[in-house]
Amino acid sequence: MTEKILDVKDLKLYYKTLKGYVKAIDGINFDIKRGEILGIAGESGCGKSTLGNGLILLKKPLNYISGQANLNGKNIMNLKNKEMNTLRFKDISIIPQFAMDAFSPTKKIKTFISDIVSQHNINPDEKFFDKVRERLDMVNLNHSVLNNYSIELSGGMKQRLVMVISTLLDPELLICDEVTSALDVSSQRFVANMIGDFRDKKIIGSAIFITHDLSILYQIADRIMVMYAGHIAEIADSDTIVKNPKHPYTKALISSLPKNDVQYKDEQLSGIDGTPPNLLNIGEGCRFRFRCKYATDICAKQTPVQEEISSGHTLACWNYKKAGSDKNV
Amino acid sequence: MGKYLRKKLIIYLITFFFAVTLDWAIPRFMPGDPISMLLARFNGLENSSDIVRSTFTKSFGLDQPLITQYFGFWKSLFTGDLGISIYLYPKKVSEIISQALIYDILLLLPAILLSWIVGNKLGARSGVNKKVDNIMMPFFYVLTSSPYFWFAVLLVFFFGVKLQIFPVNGAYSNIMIPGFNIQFILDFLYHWVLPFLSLFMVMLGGWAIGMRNMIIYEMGSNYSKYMESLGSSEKLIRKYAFRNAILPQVTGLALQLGTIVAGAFTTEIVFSYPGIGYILLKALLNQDYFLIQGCFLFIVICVLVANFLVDIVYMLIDPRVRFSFSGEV
Amino acid sequence: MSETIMKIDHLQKDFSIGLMSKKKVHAVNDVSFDIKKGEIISLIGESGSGKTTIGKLILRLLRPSDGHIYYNDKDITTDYKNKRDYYKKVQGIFQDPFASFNPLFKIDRIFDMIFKNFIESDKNKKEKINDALKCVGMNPEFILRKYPHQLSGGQLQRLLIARALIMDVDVLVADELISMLDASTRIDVLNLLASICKEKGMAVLFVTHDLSLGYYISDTTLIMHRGNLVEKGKTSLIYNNPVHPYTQMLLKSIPDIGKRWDKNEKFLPEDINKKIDDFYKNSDIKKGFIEVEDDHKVLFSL
Amino acid sequence: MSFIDKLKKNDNLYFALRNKKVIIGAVIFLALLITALIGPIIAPYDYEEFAGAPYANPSFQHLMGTSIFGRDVFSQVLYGLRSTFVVGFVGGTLGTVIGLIIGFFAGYRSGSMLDEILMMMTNILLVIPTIALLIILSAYLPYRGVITQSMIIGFTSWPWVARAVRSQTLSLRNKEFVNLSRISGASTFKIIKDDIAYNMFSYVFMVYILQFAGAILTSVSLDFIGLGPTKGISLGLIMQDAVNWNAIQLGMWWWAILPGVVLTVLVTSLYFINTGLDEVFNPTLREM
Repeated sequence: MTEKILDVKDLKLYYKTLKGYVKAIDGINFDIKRGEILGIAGESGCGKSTLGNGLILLKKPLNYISGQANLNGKNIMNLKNKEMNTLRFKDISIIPQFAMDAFSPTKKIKTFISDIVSQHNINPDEKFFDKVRERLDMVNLNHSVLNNYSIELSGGMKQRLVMVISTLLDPELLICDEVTSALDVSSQRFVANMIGDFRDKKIIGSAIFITHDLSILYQIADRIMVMYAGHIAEIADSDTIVKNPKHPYTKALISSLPKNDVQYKDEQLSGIDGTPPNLLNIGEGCRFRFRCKYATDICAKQTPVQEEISSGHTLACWNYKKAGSDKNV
Repeated sequence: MGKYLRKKLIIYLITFFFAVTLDWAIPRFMPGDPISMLLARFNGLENSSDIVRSTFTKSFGLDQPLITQYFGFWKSLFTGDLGISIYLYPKKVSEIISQALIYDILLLLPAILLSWIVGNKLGARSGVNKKVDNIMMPFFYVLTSSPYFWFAVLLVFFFGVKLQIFPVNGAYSNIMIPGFNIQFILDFLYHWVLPFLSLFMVMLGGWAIGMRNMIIYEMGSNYSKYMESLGSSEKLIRKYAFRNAILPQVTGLALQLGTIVAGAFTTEIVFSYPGIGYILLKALLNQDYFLIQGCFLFIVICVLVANFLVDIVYMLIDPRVRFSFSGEV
Repeated sequence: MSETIMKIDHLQKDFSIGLMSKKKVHAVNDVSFDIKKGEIISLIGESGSGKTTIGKLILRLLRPSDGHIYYNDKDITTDYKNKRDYYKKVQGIFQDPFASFNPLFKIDRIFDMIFKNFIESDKNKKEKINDALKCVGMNPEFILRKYPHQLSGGQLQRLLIARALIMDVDVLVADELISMLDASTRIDVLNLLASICKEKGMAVLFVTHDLSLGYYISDTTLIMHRGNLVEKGKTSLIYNNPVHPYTQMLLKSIPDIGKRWDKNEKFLPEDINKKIDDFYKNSDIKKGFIEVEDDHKVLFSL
Repeated sequence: MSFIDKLKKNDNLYFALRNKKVIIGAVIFLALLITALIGPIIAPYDYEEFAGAPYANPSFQHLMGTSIFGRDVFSQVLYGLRSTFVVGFVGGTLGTVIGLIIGFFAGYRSGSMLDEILMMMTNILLVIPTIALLIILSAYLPYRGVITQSMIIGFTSWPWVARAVRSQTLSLRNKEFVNLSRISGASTFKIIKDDIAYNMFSYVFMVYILQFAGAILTSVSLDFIGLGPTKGISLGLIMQDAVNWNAIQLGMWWWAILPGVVLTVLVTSLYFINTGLDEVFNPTLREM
């Protein structure tokens, strides 16, 4: 049995607003094993980024409600900020969505790196910077970037630099939040590959790769978790999710993606009608039921529970069997 | 970076040119014929006819075409000839101004610099701490809302009249003869406290509010969030935020100079402090137009030079300007 | 054979950096292509390739530095004043649906504007709008009194398609219209666009960075790189037989669902510039923009 | 739908009414405005009238005491407050409007010759110390009323508005709804009005508040230097008079200080509204 780096149990994270709670993460269960890349996919507003950010940095107006997120057996949701600070960067780290302005404009990159590693009692001496240079080589960046200000670097360079900096202390778990979304297709492939490389070289223990783009996830993730409106729809290894999805939402999502051998004039793909529900003060029930053609009474009354239908394949749907027999989604 | 300074310098030269032209044009084209008023005022003075004639031929050259008058004005400007004062007849305007200048510098320079430094420190404290903010902010607002001279009056009333611990009149005691000796310096400082304090306090409010708003903005920026996610202490993040928040405050210093000068004038009037403001008041009361014009030019030159100095400082602290990534002037 | 309605002829757009400096960037460099009636053309490129600039030039939101755009044989770059007749027939949809609507006005404003400026009579206005909305699968009762922030991105883009439908346009420039939409809704918006195209004979210039969607929707594909048109032709020819190294690299970097990238292949995006240089150097015999097969042209030298 | 629910629909109004700074500021401002409007009705004396014994401390008869000439300071303040509001309204409005127009055109035609010229003008006026300009303008004007003073202030205070509005216009102009209006055949005027001006309303409103406060502060400085209205009364003139007649040295704090208290409270209330509105319009500053 491989050990679990992260084990999330019935986690609830809500945004507090004047009009009530926005239930962005509402009772989700999943785990990540050492050496694994878990992809999290879903549409905008499904809670995937909230989850990624919430795990490392819980900030107002996002509030922790209940449940656990155990990092190496320790529930990090209850930690005081000071204790959590010792875990950040070393045990859990993040490549944020906003790599383009992740740097203060008035500090040189080298100063920035020295400052943040010093916070973790690491002496930023030349030996340490030799390691930094090694990593820069890995992502094909010139060593001179260390003496630059961020404004002197291009977007692609900054993206790679953030990748290097976030993984400098060899974190157990790396959260990659939409790292490829703002990039050109060619850079996408490079960056995505790099995350896999870092894992293979044991620079990072494991990774959560968050994106709205399932096709990228299929390229690099070992397992894929599909989220819908603050709930988990389905978790399985990436081949199963793509080739044999069970949840009606996953099925519809996969079939709406363009494939390299389908042209409109020959065959028409179809999307999903409707829009995701508003998560403000939302009640019980399956949140996909409004757009699901298999929805029945129970879907409106009770939130479907996550169940493991076969080893490593979990989903939350009352009617997946009915949906499963339907080839024609 | 040379380009930045060159651009600024051009603006200042044009501004100077514009100001001089204005200074030349206003008495000539204003309704109410100020020049004949001027002539009338000189008639009362003894032995004045010769001086009046020569001064007017030089500065106004009323019998010559306008364009010649204009160039004559520039010429006399460069020879430092700003005319003769009526109120302090027959002193030269340039002489009066240069005598007042020393008092202005000794009063204004420390007040501006210290209020800027202290205001920024306090504002930063206020911006990062909600509790401090709630107590301090109203205080800052009242300070920045009060007219300079009113605040000076308050100080005079409490420290001068009620408590009688500070003198409220002049830059030194009547019995003193200005000179570079301990006695005079102590006396000078004794008189200096209240005017300094009133300028210092009112300016402080404005700087504190500006810094508070900027630091809140910087603390919410993406680079702050990234540093937080990497486990940096609040202290380090504040340091980074402060470093960036100070930039607009430097620009603000340049933009505020005009207002500060106006405030300083009224303060000097309250204390009968022999700076330019006090001179200007006397000039206005005595309709001493040469002196008014001289003061105007002098203020413009001082503010332009100060602006240019601020620009140089700004260039040194903002890498964006240094690498000319920002075309903003 | 279907007729050409728009001809882009040696189009050039330079931007100078900074107001006073003489440095210039060729955002669009000597680009020519035709748009035929009812055809879907995808204009593909990465950021900075000039694809959006071409869209803006066609929509006359920018003036070209050189070259011409002919619409029905009329040169619209010289006849710059008369915009009204042109906009009646040539329209656009932009990338960000939320930014495409003035947030302070209700949805019906976009229809009011076109009726006021382009359509002579208000007769059947309501009917026309309702028909168009139904055609894009929306409920007129529900939608028209809403504010933009109350609708989803997909709904807003459909509204803009409905707008083009009412005007019965000849050419629609769709600049990244689906890039901000979620996967589950974007394919429907694309299908809608394609079906209208076939039905009404409207031509669409589909500007995108997404090669898979470009393949799905278009008849003709244009590939842009740094302001240059490097390859153009029938979509299936370009995707199956890419000649220009840039096109080859783009196709290699598509994340294809169902087929994984080759992990052993070294992939460095910055190598491409050298590869392109070598390609231009080594193609001694072929110069310029040359046909390699029927309906497939490639840029062999700058 | 209840009133509260309706309010919740309009986010900005809802947050504005929940913001303490806005409420406190608005209440003070309105109270002072009403006082100024009905000033002549409630004023016990005329501002130039001999109202009672000179040197009188504040009392029920003379709420703010009397001046050295036996004038009722409270009545003077009531009348003076009116001039202060006039200066705020006229000077603030003028400064905002000129800045708006110049900022709009420079921003909308950014990069053009027009923009270059307008911005050059703005930058020049921005570095010329306004007070010096005001002094020389006022000094040569033989007669100055409150309106003249307000206009001079308005004509010299617009540059920073123009700069701020220009950058706002620039960012709005690049929004896609402006492009959509352009290809919908809308006129430039309509685009500036509907797509740019309307969307800047909240911003311009805040700018206006600052201009209002700025005009008031500038006018009292001018009054105090002796460049105030040659006829009439203002808060600045009362204080100038007080200081000239050595009110402080004579212990007549009510004469020199109380008018300033009213003025400072008024300006503070404006700054409070401004900061509060900033928190309202800027969601990241909203308190949860």
